[in-house]
Amino acid sequence: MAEITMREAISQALWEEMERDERVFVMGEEVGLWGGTYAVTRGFYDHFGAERVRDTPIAEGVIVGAANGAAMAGLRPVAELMTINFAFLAMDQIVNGSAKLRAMFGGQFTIPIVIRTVGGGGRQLGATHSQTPDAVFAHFPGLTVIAPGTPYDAKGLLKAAIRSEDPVMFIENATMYQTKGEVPEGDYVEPIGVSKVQRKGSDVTIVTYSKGLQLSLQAADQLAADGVEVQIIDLRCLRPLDLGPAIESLKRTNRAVIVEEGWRSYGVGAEVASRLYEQAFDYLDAPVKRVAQVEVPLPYNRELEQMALPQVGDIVRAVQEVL
Amino acid sequence: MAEITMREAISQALWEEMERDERVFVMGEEVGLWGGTYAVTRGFYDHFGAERVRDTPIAEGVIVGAANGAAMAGLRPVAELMTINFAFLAMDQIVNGSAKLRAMFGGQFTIPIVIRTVGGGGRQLGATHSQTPDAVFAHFPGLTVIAPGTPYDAKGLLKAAIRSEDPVMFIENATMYQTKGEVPEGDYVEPIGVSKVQRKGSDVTIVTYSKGLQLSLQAADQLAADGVEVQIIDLRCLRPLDLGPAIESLKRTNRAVIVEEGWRSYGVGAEVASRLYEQAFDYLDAPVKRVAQVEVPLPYNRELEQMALPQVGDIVRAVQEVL
Amino acid sequence: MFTLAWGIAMAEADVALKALDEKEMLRLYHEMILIRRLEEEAAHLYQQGKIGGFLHLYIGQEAVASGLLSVRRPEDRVFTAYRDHGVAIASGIEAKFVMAELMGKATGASKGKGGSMHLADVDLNFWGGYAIVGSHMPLAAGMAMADKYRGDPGVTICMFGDGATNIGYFHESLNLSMVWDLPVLWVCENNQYGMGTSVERASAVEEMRQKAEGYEMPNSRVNGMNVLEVRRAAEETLSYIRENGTPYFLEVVTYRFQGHSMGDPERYRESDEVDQWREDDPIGMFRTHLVDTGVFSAEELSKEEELVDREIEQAVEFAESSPNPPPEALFEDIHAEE
Amino acid sequence: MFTLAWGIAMAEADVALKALDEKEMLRLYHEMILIRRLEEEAAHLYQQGKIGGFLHLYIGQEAVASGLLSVRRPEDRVFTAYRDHGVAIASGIEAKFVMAELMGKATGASKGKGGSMHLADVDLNFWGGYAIVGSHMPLAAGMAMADKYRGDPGVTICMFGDGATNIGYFHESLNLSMVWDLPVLWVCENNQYGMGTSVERASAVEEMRQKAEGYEMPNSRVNGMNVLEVRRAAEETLSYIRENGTPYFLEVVTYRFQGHSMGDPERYRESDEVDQWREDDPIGMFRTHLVDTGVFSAEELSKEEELVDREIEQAVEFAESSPNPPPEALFEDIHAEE
Ligand SMILES: Cc1ncc(C[n+]2csc(CCOP(=O)(O)OP(=O)(O)O)c2C)c(N)n1
Ligand SMILES: Cc1ncc(C[n+]2csc(CCOP(=O)(O)OP(=O)(O)O)c2C)c(N)n1
Ligand SMILES: [Mg+2]
Ligand SMILES: [Mg+2]
Repeated sequence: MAEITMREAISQALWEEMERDERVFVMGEEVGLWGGTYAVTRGFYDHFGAERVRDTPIAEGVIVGAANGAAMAGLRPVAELMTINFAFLAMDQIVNGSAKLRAMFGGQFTIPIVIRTVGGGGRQLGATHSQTPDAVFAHFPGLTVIAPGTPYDAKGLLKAAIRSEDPVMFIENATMYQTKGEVPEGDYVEPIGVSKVQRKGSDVTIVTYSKGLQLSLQAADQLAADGVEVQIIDLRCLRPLDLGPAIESLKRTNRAVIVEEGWRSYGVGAEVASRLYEQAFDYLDAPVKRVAQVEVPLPYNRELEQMALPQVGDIVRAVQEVL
Repeated sequence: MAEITMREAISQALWEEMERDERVFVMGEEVGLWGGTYAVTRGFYDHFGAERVRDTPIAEGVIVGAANGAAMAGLRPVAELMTINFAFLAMDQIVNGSAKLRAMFGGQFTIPIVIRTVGGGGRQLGATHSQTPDAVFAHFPGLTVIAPGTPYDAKGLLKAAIRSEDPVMFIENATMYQTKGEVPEGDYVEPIGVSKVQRKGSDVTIVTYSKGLQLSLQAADQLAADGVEVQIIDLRCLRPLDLGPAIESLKRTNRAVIVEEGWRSYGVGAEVASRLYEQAFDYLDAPVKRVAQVEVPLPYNRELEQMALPQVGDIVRAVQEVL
Repeated sequence: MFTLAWGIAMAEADVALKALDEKEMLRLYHEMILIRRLEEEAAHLYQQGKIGGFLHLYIGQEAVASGLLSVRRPEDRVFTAYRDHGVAIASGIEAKFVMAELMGKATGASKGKGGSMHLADVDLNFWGGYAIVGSHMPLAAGMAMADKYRGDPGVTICMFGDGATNIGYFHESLNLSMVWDLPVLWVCENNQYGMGTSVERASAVEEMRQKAEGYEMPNSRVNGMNVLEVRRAAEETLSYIRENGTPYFLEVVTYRFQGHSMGDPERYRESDEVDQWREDDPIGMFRTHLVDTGVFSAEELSKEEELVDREIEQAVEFAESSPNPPPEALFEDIHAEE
Repeated sequence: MFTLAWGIAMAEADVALKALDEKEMLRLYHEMILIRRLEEEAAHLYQQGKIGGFLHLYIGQEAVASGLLSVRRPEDRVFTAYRDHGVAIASGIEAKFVMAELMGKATGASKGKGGSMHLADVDLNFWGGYAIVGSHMPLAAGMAMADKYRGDPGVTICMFGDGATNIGYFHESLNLSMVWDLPVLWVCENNQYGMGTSVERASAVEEMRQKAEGYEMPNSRVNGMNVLEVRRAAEETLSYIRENGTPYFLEVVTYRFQGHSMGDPERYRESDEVDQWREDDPIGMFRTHLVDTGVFSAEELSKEEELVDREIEQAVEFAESSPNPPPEALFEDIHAEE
């Protein structure tokens, strides 16, 4: 298998799906002529044309809204929100629209939309451009929320998202586009709502996803040097949330750390921890630790920003503390 | 003390603050001529005039946005969003604006805005008009989120919110406006970020807020008839979140149930449960139970809707199960 | 305050009238009466507690939906807001399915999940009523885009209120429809108020069609109390769109005779104003016109009204005797893939 | 593509020019050069990794901020978007505080918390640069409302791009400013592109001022490459607002010579186009004009440029030698009440 970047993996998935199915098209700010601000759709405009690679005005509400409408009419839009920070401008269309309209009209239609967007801090973009508010979207029934942590999963899950009849929010992380991993060349689909063991170990269970996975893998290497073996469970999908493999692992390790990039309170870790206690209370020898972002609007200054973001060292420490 | 309704308590707080401080004004859809769609501002327009009781166009983005601007300029706007379902249309102004701008500009100004809004299901308004997504707003650092459960707290906390130099989201529940309680006539202020024991008992700790409090109080009566005494902790404020009294109580009861009206996953209960485990792991004899909304977009049909909403009976059962 | 200036409208509309056959005239009359009676009955059932939630009556505005949709083709899609009973009926949903939905029954248009504000029948290309003001406008743009993308014919007809023209969605949707040349007929039902806020208290301009100027979108304004005028305007604007493949903005001036929804104290308007508008009752005017011009006799129309009465009775019967959705319905129809 | 039609502009502006004293001329020239050099230096420091995040250069647009803000009064508030260095300087922030902010230092305009996109100095009534497109427009409306509420004088000047005119905020804010009669000068800097999307690919109309027609808001369009013309337009429109207490929409036609931000591949435009616009370099044209009309000699202006060079050097020195914010700053300035 070839090692490719996250960017290439996502790009391949999109490209192959557009080749496979004429109903699939992308729309969003700068997806066309520019080639995507993260270069994910570079080359698409020339190949697929302006009808299928649609540059939009800066108007997030109508980007998601029109994509919802197109999806209701039977197309398969991949609507790109340049960053998740701008998703708040389309919040109504996402949570009141994509997530609810099928149910509200008694199932008369489907909404096979994919909302691709990008979160993540650490690039000194200031408070309004650096968020990882994934938990907020995962709160809404009706929505599927995917946030892959490896190129392999990104490709397989994006394909699954595009083929799903249901609305999917697909959240990437801006600092991971260069992350490399093995990815098969042709077509494959990963199942939605199934978490995955990304590293085996029997001392502590780390439950994480997206950027947290990459940080956790690094922490695991450091810990292994000290003889501590962690098992890493990658959620991959925040709704539906599959904690089966995590609980399996907990039964052996009896200790868990949750790692996420977003803010701690009301974050992903809160839900995961609650479910671990609910479903594996008797197996837990110590309280679950949450490694997450310090609860401040992220500052521009590099040192301060890094202080606020979860670091590999924080994970190592958390694992040592639960041991 | 007089027994008055939640509606009257909120109305009194607003009225008294407007009398006290000329900088305080209200703006929003139908707050003026109509008198507020929940009649909270009835009589205000005639008394305070159109400048201080400002009817707005239907445009939630600019309602919160203009209020943010007015607050930055030194006024004390109480911006009303007719329901929290429409807050998603102002989400960017709330989470990227109110919550962050002070920090982002290094503290050059304050944003003493109060965003008053109303959530809650159970009135057969369908999926987009019945939400209780309080947790979603509580996720954002920089924002204070208050959701009172009694008329007394509503009045005292709304006054505190209006006098606070910081942005506050003040969430009411549409089914509680007729709820009665004792409220002093004149001026008093309740502290923000301090939870409160609303009923004493030594068998099980219920942690709840807003509508959940009213349901829990009813459940407590039923349980008391069976000899089970619950201690009820009312959070009152979701950010900052004070679990001191809950943990105090847990140390005696060793059992906890969390009650909220919103959806379970990534809800308020997840954060509360996680913190209880983190801070009182050794005192917990059983996993914390969460009573919450079934995870579906709320249907119009009355029976189905009630099935999805947490009921007094669910709380009673949950308490019995943790015993 | 907006004042009426439609003195000559009905006479002018005679030209269009002549071209209509009697059957269509009767159908239009029947439909408007049906909408009216259905809502009167619904108000009644609401008071009895048999209908819950909000109930926004269309009474006074019937000529808009009926006139507008009388000339739509099956491939033309329809969207509207929560004040949707009339639009649902004029889109072809049978009264009984509307009534059953209002009562939250499994047989309702939206299986009892939507209620009054969320009627739809996708098979009839009626894509529903939407309760978040303005939120359906992007959907309409997207549907029109989908039709164009596939080379399908059909215009998307998107109705919304005067109040909705002040929200961001309006702006973003109108702009996109021009930039992408989308076949959308934007129809603003200007009934003078958004809840209790009159147009001049909420909008920079009093004529909603003026807003289309900001997008260089062709636009016009028509008397919404006259079903024939609305019909003619719909004919003209729809064929404009079919020819050009680009959007058009139609403002229809109308008035709601009842409160915004049930229980509105109506402190924001004088009863005189309501009375004045009631003189232009779209159904009364149409009836007078049909009788005066000898198209139908008063007796013939009264007979038609009796047919409607029976239809309503049957609709109520159907709804009352229909089952509630079963408990398992709570989890159905949320995801297409379980 | 938009083509220049300002042939006579500079000559026309002579009238205004005559009224200006030499000192103000030199100040304007100095300021524009300062903005230009500051940004050239910033681009340099960015490449060295001393500035992080995004860096949106204003090069080519200097005449807009300088012309516009040269006539504002201290009580006039200023808002702009993330392309804010020029506006910050023209609002009176010293170059060193801008530079320190770009480097994330504690001495920066926003204490190192905001960075390039979020400069502000509230004491100077410059309320900042905002990175969420259009999000500052409601803030501007609210500030103007506050001034009016208290009976304070002052106009709120709100600058935004052509791309921002397509977002809902634009619509909601302009409408509100008309309905509430707010003293706002809405200034659209039409630099032909929103990132890589040209005006005609994103907007229904090519002249941004046309959008004001939808609100019956008085509006005009001016050549943004000519600082004197911008200044005159600002004078006129600000006094219109001061007299009437109502908003005005000013479109300023300009061009950014650099990419959208650092690292823009600029695949969306031809270098010919850029070159053509560069011929109208606002600083070059102003220089030529000053020399040609004999107001200043080339030597005098060169001396001024040297002053600017030193100012920039000192600014960089100040920024480089300033401390980072201390670790505890992470928790400061979030809440006013701790
Ligand atoms: C986004 C949003 N804001 C507020 C409301 C509350 N609301 C419901 S109807 C309405 C008035 C709408 O007026 P208009 O568009 O003129 O329609 P009409 O009721 O006159 O048919 C308002 C404010 C809502 N449903 N959605
Ligand atoms: C709401 C939102 N959507 C998208 C972006 C990404 N973005 C940043 S600048 C920009 C272009 C803005 O263009 P314009 O308003 O013309 O300003 P200019 O850059 O030309 O000065 C875009 C799309 C953003 N910052 N905010
Ligand atoms: Mg209306
Ligand atoms: Mg631009």
